[in-house]
Amino acid sequence: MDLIKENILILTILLPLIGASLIFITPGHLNNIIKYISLVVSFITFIIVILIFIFYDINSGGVQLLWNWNWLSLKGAWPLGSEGISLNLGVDGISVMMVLLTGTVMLTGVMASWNIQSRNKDFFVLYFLLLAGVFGVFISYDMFFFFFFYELSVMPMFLLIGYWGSSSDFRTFIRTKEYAAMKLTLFLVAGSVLIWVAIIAIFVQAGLGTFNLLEIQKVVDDKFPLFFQQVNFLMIIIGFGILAGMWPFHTWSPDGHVAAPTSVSMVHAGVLMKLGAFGIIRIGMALLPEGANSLMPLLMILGCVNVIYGAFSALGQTDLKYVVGYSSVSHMGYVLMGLASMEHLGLTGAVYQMFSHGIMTALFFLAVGAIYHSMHTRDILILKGIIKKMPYASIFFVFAGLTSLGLPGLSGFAAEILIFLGVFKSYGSLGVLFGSLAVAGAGITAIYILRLVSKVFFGRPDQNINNILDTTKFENMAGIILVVLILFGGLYPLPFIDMITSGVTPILNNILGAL
Amino acid sequence: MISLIIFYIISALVLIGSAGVIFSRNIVYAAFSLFLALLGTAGVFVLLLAEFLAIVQILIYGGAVVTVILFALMLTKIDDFRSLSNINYWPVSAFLSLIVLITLILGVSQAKINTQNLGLVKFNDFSNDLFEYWGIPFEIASLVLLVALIGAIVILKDKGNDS
Amino acid sequence: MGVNLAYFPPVICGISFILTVFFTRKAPLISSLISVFAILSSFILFIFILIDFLSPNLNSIDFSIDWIDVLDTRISWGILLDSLSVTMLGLITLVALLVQVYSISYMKGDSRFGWYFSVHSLFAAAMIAVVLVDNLLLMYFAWELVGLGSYLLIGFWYEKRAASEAAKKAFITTRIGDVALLIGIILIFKSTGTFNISSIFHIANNGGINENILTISTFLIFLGAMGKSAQFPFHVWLPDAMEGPTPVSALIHAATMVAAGVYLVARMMPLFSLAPYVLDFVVFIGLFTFIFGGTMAIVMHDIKRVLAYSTISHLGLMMLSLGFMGIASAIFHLIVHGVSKALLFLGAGSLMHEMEGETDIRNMGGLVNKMPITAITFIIGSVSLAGIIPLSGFFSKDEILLTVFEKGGILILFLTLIGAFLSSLYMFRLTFITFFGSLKSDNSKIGESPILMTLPLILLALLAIFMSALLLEISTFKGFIFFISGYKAHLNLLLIVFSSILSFVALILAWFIYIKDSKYLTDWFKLNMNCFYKLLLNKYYIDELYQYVINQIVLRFAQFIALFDRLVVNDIGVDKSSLSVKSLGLKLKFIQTGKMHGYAISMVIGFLILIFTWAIL
Amino acid sequence: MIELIHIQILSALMFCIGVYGVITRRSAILILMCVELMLNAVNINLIGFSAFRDFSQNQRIFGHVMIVFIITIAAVELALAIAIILRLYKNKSSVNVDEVDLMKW
Repeated sequence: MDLIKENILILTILLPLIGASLIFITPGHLNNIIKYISLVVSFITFIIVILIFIFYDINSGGVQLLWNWNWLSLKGAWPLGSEGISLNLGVDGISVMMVLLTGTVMLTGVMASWNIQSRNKDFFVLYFLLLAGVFGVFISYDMFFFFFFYELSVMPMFLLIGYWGSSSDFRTFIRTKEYAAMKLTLFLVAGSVLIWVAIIAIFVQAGLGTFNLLEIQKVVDDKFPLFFQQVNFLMIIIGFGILAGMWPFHTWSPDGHVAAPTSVSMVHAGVLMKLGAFGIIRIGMALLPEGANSLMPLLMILGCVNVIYGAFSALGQTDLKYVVGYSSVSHMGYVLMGLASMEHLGLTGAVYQMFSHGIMTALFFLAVGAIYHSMHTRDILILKGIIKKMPYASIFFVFAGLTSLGLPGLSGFAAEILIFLGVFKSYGSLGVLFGSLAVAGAGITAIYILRLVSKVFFGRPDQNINNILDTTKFENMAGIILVVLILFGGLYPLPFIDMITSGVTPILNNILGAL
Repeated sequence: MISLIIFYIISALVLIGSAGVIFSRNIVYAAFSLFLALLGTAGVFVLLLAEFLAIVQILIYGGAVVTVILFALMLTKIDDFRSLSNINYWPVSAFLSLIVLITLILGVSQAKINTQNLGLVKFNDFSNDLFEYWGIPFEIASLVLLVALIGAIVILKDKGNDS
Repeated sequence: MGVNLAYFPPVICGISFILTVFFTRKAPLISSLISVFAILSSFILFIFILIDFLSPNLNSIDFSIDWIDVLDTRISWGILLDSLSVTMLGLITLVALLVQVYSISYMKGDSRFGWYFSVHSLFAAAMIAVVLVDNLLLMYFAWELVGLGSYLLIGFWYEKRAASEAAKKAFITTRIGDVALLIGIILIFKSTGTFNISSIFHIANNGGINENILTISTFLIFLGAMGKSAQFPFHVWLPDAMEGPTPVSALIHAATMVAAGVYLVARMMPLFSLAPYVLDFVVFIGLFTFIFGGTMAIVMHDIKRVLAYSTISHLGLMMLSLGFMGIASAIFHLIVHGVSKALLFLGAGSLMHEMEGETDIRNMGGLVNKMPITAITFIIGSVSLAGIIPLSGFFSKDEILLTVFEKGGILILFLTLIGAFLSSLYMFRLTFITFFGSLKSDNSKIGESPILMTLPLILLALLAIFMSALLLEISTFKGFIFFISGYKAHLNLLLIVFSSILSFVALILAWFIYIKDSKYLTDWFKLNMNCFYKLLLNKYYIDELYQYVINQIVLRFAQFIALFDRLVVNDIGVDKSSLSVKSLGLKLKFIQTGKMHGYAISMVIGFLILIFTWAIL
Repeated sequence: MIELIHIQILSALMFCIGVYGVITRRSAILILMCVELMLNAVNINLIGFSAFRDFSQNQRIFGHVMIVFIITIAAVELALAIAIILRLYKNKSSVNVDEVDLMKW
């Protein structure tokens, strides 16, 4: 047990990689074996992730389960310093939640991609590579590997969308999957350029010769002047903001979601967009507290625009996946607002919203994918009465919809309410304005979700559509896992909230102390 | 003092050899001038107490490189070397290189490193370092050599009858 | 026993919901029994709680479960038990119990019989939680779940387009009010730092809340109450909500959920009393809705819609009373109205059950012989609501009139009396058209409804008759009113006489128009009131106005944003910039001449530039 | 005694001669030779820095190691370059770099 506990973090990265290599050496025509390997690997990872949640000791807080491996160790001649570069892994409360989210989405994503038709060997190899990268980002305490894993998680996306995705014809215009994949990749790479510049700048300015975040954190007050922090924080929020779907850099996200196959949409909207917000916390807020302090109002405004603009855009769409895609943009706006509130409540809510939105949006895409698979269309104006034909998929969708409009008892409410409280408490009367807009955004969300539900799911189904298959049993299992998490997270969020608070408090105290 | 004189002599050899490479009208002469310059460099190495590197220099440059270049000259039959010598706007180039030279010398004089204590790098230390800390890069370098070897063969191999 | 078990009713109902949703989906009858059992035990618990509560040495309740706990902000479930919440608990559990028993028979044979009772359990749990919880935010929590229950029950027959549209409309309309409510709650939290209701009152009474913030937040809270209680600008969802099964209308849209808004204002009265402007606004909205709803109820042809507008109108009356800080009279009327209106809705359901879903009163008539129990109980309910003297409706209405008279002056009293007159008029119209006159449809199969349906009707009718006596204790004037506010009721003889006369005038007028079919009166109405009649029949065109606003403004704006996002942000902002990079590349490629010397020279020049830049820096 | 500055100047001169050669010569083989000259200039510079005691042992060894690598890379580069030149000669019967401009736009 101790052995597992000591090495548990590296397992989260290694297991997907092992899975990828196992699948890689399996002959491509053994479809079922490949699928079961993926299922087993992701299930073990899921268990590992739950173990991490259990092993993390909330009472002592801080960074735990540290793991270290010296990757590049050089003598004094090495110009970057004596420490070289090492893979430092560790988790705090925020990472634990994100890792839990990733494990869940990974498992459900595998279950949802059970009916991938072509080249599923390559699909799963890339899928696991992507997830190894995501896990790596969440648990790295080393800027170099943070960036390395970040890139690792972005790159497979291009192939996954470009090959397995689907193009959409909207009569007046066409969005091809290649276009979506290319746009997504270029956007994210553009963001990572800014991030990389900021990381190098922090590294050089700190002058410690190490990329270790924990070491750099100790010298922040002495080494980083205000202007330096502001410039770099700006780059950080734009760079990571692109991934978090921040307005006006959000356009890659709906197109990407729409073009991507089901499980990739789940991972993409569910986990990958969280990397952006996570990066803002981990690098931006932790290392550049004064910069965060002076630039957060900007992020608050952009987040607010995200919320309202995303909600209205979603209201104006006619494609199910686009609605969900824009609702992601809108919900990531809440995350940004929570981050920008610089309040314990708001920041805790932001992280919890990342978790909740990840689960919820995975459920959304699971349902939409199943509907598209059976009905061969996602047009709201055409679909009707689906709940008769596909009860499970419809219930999943409605459930996710209710979560997204912030229905109490589901995790979305707990997260949003914390964000609202945080935003209201911050920035004096301006905070009241932003908070009211955010609450109003939740109202608009209700409008578009309910309009869609009433149009698409209720009513009498078309008589001439027969032989509609509902979700497969694996999709149902995936959906039920997600539903249970949403319910638990909404009815009794306390364990999650405690976990997040233990991670958020030191970061925020650092910022507030820097004032 | 003597070493300084020897240094000047060797420097003169090196510079003459170098000048031969760029000015000679006959390409074979140019190759031999290069050989002279390389040998001079080895001499500099010896003067600066780096015998091992001097030997390596002679072996690889003097032995291998110049030979390979001569082979290349033999394999490429050039009738009119005159047309191949220098480009027409050489004054521009000369000016540019002069500026580079001035820049470099200015930079060197700025450096203010003025030291006279020659010291020997012990061969033991050197090899320990080379194989301990630089072991992996060293191995990779050998791989690079191998790849270059294969690459050269592949490049030169005729692909069927299409050439 | 007793108050320490106060947290049991919502928990039992919640467990029943979970059980019926996840475990007994295959056995709908068991689901219904579980649900009825849960609400029955809640009602029994209520009796124990009441007995305990009335005993002099009341233990304080120490019950609290943390829901969220972030540093110094703790949000926990707790129980707030006072006369107000105990009263509401009684009303909710009783009506829910009767309605569920009724539904077993009414909903028999429906394909989603089990699901119906599951949602009823959910609704009961949420509604009980709303009145019991001691924390504003968690009250909002339960409040929204109540909305969800209403959404699911209105849209229960979702195959009907109208039902799913009505469900959507109800949820969205109340949601708009809820947005305001949430903002109001958070504003209070911002200035007090707590959600606990009693702490908030304590702080507010000590002047801990800025006056402006208090006004704004109570106003916003009132907006939320207006949404749930279907007050004037938000009233549009309630008539449409009649698309749901009739027992649902009886439970949710007559007695419980719509009363939540009234309860909220009553609960927050210590805050409202510090904000006089908002109280004026409450009076205005209440009075307006009272008359406004009454006018529409007069002309509707759909029996359930008449009852719905009547509900809107009476909720307005309660708000009016609350506007004058008459909590006791408002809650008194809430109880009486809840019972009577539930009775009426269940009676209407009984009619529809026998008439195969017919709701248009013009196709009914003369049913008093066919369905005696339904008819008599229905008449008792309408007479009670019309305010005829010995029935409970009279006393509650009179109590409110008294409050209005004492606090509001003669003008408002006059307007209120107009509303009361309208109320009597449409109640009698409904009764006369439905039960008297000639039998319109020649369906001779119409008979009395089964016992499970008539039993709740009889119980409710008995309550509608005797409840005032129970609650008012006329002899001593020390009853319900005293229970709520420690304030003795007293009757004003002049007012009693005047309002009774008005009711009787309405009775006579209705008799002439609808039974005697007096040519003179109807002609006069047709001649002079035609355009007004049309306006009323079209519900003042408010639905059309809202539809127009939604279609032409909100949806257009959304489409504009969607198009803006695609054309401007994406096509111009993203694609154009990438294309401009491409065209720049196409131009710049001619630098590549392929001549090696050019490259070499540029390299040297570049090297020099770098060196000099570095040297200068 | 030999000073660092002497070696540096020698290195600079040799480097510039190499630069001049690279940008004026037309024959690919001659250009290659000039590149070798430049590489040797760098080597001289490196050995100059590692020859003096005033630098730390590690730095001096680092210089030597660098020279080893530079020689290796030079050999690699030469081998490939000669191969390319011979291939060029086979295809075009010329080693004049002016005649090879296939890589233009």
